[in-house]
Amino acid sequence: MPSLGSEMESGTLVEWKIKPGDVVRRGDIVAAVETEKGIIDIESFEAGTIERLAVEPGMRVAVDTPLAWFVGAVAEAATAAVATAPVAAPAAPAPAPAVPRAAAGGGAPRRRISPAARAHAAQLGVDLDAVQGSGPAGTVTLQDVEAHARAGARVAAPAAPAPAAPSAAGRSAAMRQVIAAAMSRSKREIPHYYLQAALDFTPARDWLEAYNAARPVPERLLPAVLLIKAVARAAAEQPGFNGYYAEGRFQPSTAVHAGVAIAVRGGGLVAPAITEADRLTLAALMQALTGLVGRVRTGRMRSSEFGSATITVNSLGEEGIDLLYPIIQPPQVAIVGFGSVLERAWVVDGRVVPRAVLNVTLAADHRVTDGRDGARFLARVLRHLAAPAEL
Amino acid sequence: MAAGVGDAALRMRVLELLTSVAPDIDTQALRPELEFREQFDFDSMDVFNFAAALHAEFGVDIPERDYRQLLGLDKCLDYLRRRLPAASGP
Amino acid sequence: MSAAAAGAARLSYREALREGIRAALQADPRVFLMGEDIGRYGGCYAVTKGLLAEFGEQRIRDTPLSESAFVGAGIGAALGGLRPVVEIMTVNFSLLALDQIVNNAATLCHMSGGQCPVPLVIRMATGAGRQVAAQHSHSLEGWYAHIPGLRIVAPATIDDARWMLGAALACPDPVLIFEHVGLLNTEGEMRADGADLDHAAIRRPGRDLSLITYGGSLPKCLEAATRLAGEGVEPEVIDLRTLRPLDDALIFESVRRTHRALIVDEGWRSGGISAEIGLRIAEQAFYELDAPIARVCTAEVPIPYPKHLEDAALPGVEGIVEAARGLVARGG
Amino acid sequence: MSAAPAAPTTREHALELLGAMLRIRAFEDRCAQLYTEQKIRGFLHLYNGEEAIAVGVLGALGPADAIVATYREHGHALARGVPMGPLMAEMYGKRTGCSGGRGGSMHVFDVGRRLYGGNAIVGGGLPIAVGLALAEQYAARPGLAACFFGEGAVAEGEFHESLNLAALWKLPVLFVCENNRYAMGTALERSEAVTDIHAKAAAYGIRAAAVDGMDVLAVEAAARAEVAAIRDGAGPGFLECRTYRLRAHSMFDAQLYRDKAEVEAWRQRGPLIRFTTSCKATGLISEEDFQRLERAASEEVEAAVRFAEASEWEPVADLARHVYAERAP
Repeated sequence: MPSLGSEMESGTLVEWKIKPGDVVRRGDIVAAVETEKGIIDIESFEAGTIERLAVEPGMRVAVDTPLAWFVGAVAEAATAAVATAPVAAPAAPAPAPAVPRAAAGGGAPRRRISPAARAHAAQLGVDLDAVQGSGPAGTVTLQDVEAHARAGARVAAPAAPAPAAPSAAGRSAAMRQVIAAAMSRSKREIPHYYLQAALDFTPARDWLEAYNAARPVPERLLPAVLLIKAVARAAAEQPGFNGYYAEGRFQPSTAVHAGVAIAVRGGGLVAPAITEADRLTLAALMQALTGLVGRVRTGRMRSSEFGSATITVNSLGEEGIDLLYPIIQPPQVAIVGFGSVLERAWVVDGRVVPRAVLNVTLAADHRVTDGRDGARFLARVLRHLAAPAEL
Repeated sequence: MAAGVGDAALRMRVLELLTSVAPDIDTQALRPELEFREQFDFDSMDVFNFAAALHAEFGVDIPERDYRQLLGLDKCLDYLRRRLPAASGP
Repeated sequence: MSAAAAGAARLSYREALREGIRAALQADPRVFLMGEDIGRYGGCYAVTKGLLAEFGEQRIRDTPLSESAFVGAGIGAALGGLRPVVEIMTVNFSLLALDQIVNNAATLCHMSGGQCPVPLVIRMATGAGRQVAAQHSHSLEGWYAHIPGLRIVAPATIDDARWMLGAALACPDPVLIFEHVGLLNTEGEMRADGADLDHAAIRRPGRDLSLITYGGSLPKCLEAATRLAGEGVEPEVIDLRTLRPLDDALIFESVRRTHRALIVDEGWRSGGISAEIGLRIAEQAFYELDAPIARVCTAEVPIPYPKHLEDAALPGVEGIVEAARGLVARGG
Repeated sequence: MSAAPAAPTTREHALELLGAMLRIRAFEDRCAQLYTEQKIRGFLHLYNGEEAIAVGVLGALGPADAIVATYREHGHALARGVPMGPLMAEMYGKRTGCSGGRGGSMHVFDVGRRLYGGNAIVGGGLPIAVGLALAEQYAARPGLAACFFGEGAVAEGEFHESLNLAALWKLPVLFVCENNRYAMGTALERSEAVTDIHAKAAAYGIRAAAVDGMDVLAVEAAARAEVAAIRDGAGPGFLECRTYRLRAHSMFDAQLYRDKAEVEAWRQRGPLIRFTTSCKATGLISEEDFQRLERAASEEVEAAVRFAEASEWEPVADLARHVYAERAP
């Protein structure tokens, strides 16, 4: 079966013009074959006597298939067939990609940082010099910047000689932008009113010490847990302090998700939420808090934790602050601030005695509640803290 | 690390635990005689985690009132040496 | 430029072209011109005025309106050992000779295993801006720059108009010279005493962005650069001079310094030379970029006849300035 | 080739003409077989039946004359003296091919012998021939340019532009139209309002003659006459050689456009049968002469096939070579 075109792979024998025993000369038409282009006469390039026909009319055979045999050509034909087997087409010349070798730029080679990485670093306030490039040839990629940002204050590697201060500033710059935006919106939109009350924290502290003394280190509680639970219970009990102010009206939330202000190492503050804080046991609340702080520190915050707080608690207990006037986190409508537990003079039964005194401040949205409501809410918080066992 | 740890090994192990709690500290620049809080952020949650890590590592129980003795490297090592069985040498 | 050059000859782009042709004719007897109305009429754009009287019918040959035939004849004459300079009146009519240019001029050397280099020069007017409407206003340099085997050059200055022809005639390969109609009447001093066909040129050093252009768009880019300098933005204006081969080295070196690229091309953007230059920058200078690669090209429309529409369609100084501002803008 | 008069020829000349035509026929038939064995790929247009034109016209040209042909140019190449080995190697695409393996069957180049290619664009070669003739005239050289094309080309604008330019500038061009009656699958009467091809030259004031393309002596005589006129500065000449191609347009062609009886009729009037019969009749040559020449041609073809088979492919690394010239022409 002759190949008549590079795209021809097979042909169908239509008719023989010869029969066994015929003498064939070079150039004689011996058969007709059907191809896509129509019927084409097949000439013989050899001379000789036909011994036998190998293919019947109507049969479709691949190119190079022997159609007939000459007398005495059997053996030779076999080898000839092999000889005429199509030579493997030479590999199409693969054009060598002529990647133009541009001259190397002069001066110290600039660090390879992808545009996306640059843009993201600017947005997050990440100092690119501190970011380790994981891409080819140390290229800094988007992922590198994100990982660096999530690692919060984490300097790339403890061994890194980079002085702590400047990278810290770099790290919190973007967070500063986020906080600045929220706080200024809060101040602009939310008419805050503030109430403050002092509390004898001694019974709660004593209860906590006894509780912790009876348990191994991992099962012990931090004071913050009591504060969060007290606020959560109060928020559940009294309406007007738990929910969002949006589209011009207050939208109360049945569930209490307590936002906990956590300082990010090296600067910055986030207030992710502990969901249904009013329903958790103290031990569960402690576990939730530990997990939250851990995730903030390693930058693996879950997005759900960020936006869902319905009220926020901010404790500056360790900073030696008497009391604070916190700013509400929009779109929430209240925030409770706790100062430090300090030894103060306290009057008991007409006598002045030393007591562990804790100052509690409420900041609330005057569009939603008034001072009286605030006072009642604050009183609930103090009542809960005075009875830690029931928390 | 089993009890009866050499002094240098104890120091290195404590520093590793400290770094796991507060990864951004520079252990080379750490001044052992000073409190941690004067050198980097180290809040009550960090103390809680540090105490829990020491408890898990050395199997020693640390009452809350002793937490104050964990707040600096030298203080912490002295506290641990007193609470651990006598070391068998450096 | 040094004071010494102050006294350099001052002439128009058209006169510079004519000087180049006259010098070529005088320097080599094998050089002759062929084209429509280049002789008795003096050239559609008067570039060849006076040459017939000076060099005679044998070397200044008016041709019938047979672009395919006389471009093919140019190829044949080049194969026959001559150095023809064929003038196709405008790039718009070169479409009638595309087969000869692409299938013969660009291909014969490679296809013949190196036996048939084609030392032919073809000059064409190009570009829009004179209200001659769609069929007479094409900028197709980018098409021809697509074809391996051709060399494409675009003289934009008086020096290049004067000296590029000589360099083209010395080249063993077919060279297409595109002379933008908008440049013919520009004037300036001739300072150079030669030209190469392989390198781009920095016409205005700068630092904030690389303004990459060629041919008729160069004056617009220089004017835009002056305005931008007034706003504290210092563009580096690059005159490509050659569109095939492109001077990659100079382009990337510039972008590595400025980190921003703005390409101004009178061709249409789709599949145009601006697209090729932009992708090469993305391939080779990706990590140097601080802003997306930008382009200012002709609107994707057939060039309209009325002036206000033509101006709106073509790249303009205002559009270039606007695009440059967009590139260097902070934040937002 | 001396410009001998067209009188009945000598034995020696007869053997020369017959040998030349047999070499072409043997080469073309072997190409057909090699194509069916996939040794030759792409398009293959064979010259069977038209051998008399190449042999007749090329015989009338001098070494300094330039030639531009079409994709059916094996006969012209052989008649011009391109050695069979490099020509066959070019069919294979080997680097030893006359075009370095780059062109294949349709693009045979041999600048040493002033053969400026097969050209695969119908009519594409005419302007180039005009240019080559312009160079001869411009440099006051005695050479001329011979341009071969099929009757299909007369429908292309380039045909009319080229004839006009040649006539206008009185250029030394010999236009040779090989009118084989079919432009691929379109018979002449179905594509041209006026089918008398040589009459078209009169529109440009060019001397023209029609000649029986099957009669090698007639073609040779006509060609010699035109070449002499052109050398005398009489301007371009036009020969319409009426012929017939005995094989398909190309290999993959069912020839639906013509019937077999017509092909057979022309086969009997083919150039080889025609010339051999008349030479034997006049006793100029013998059957033994014919057999000897045929055997010699066949052996030369087999040697060429072996040369091509043994040749190497061009290394891929050389792909970009010659896109631009490596030496000044």
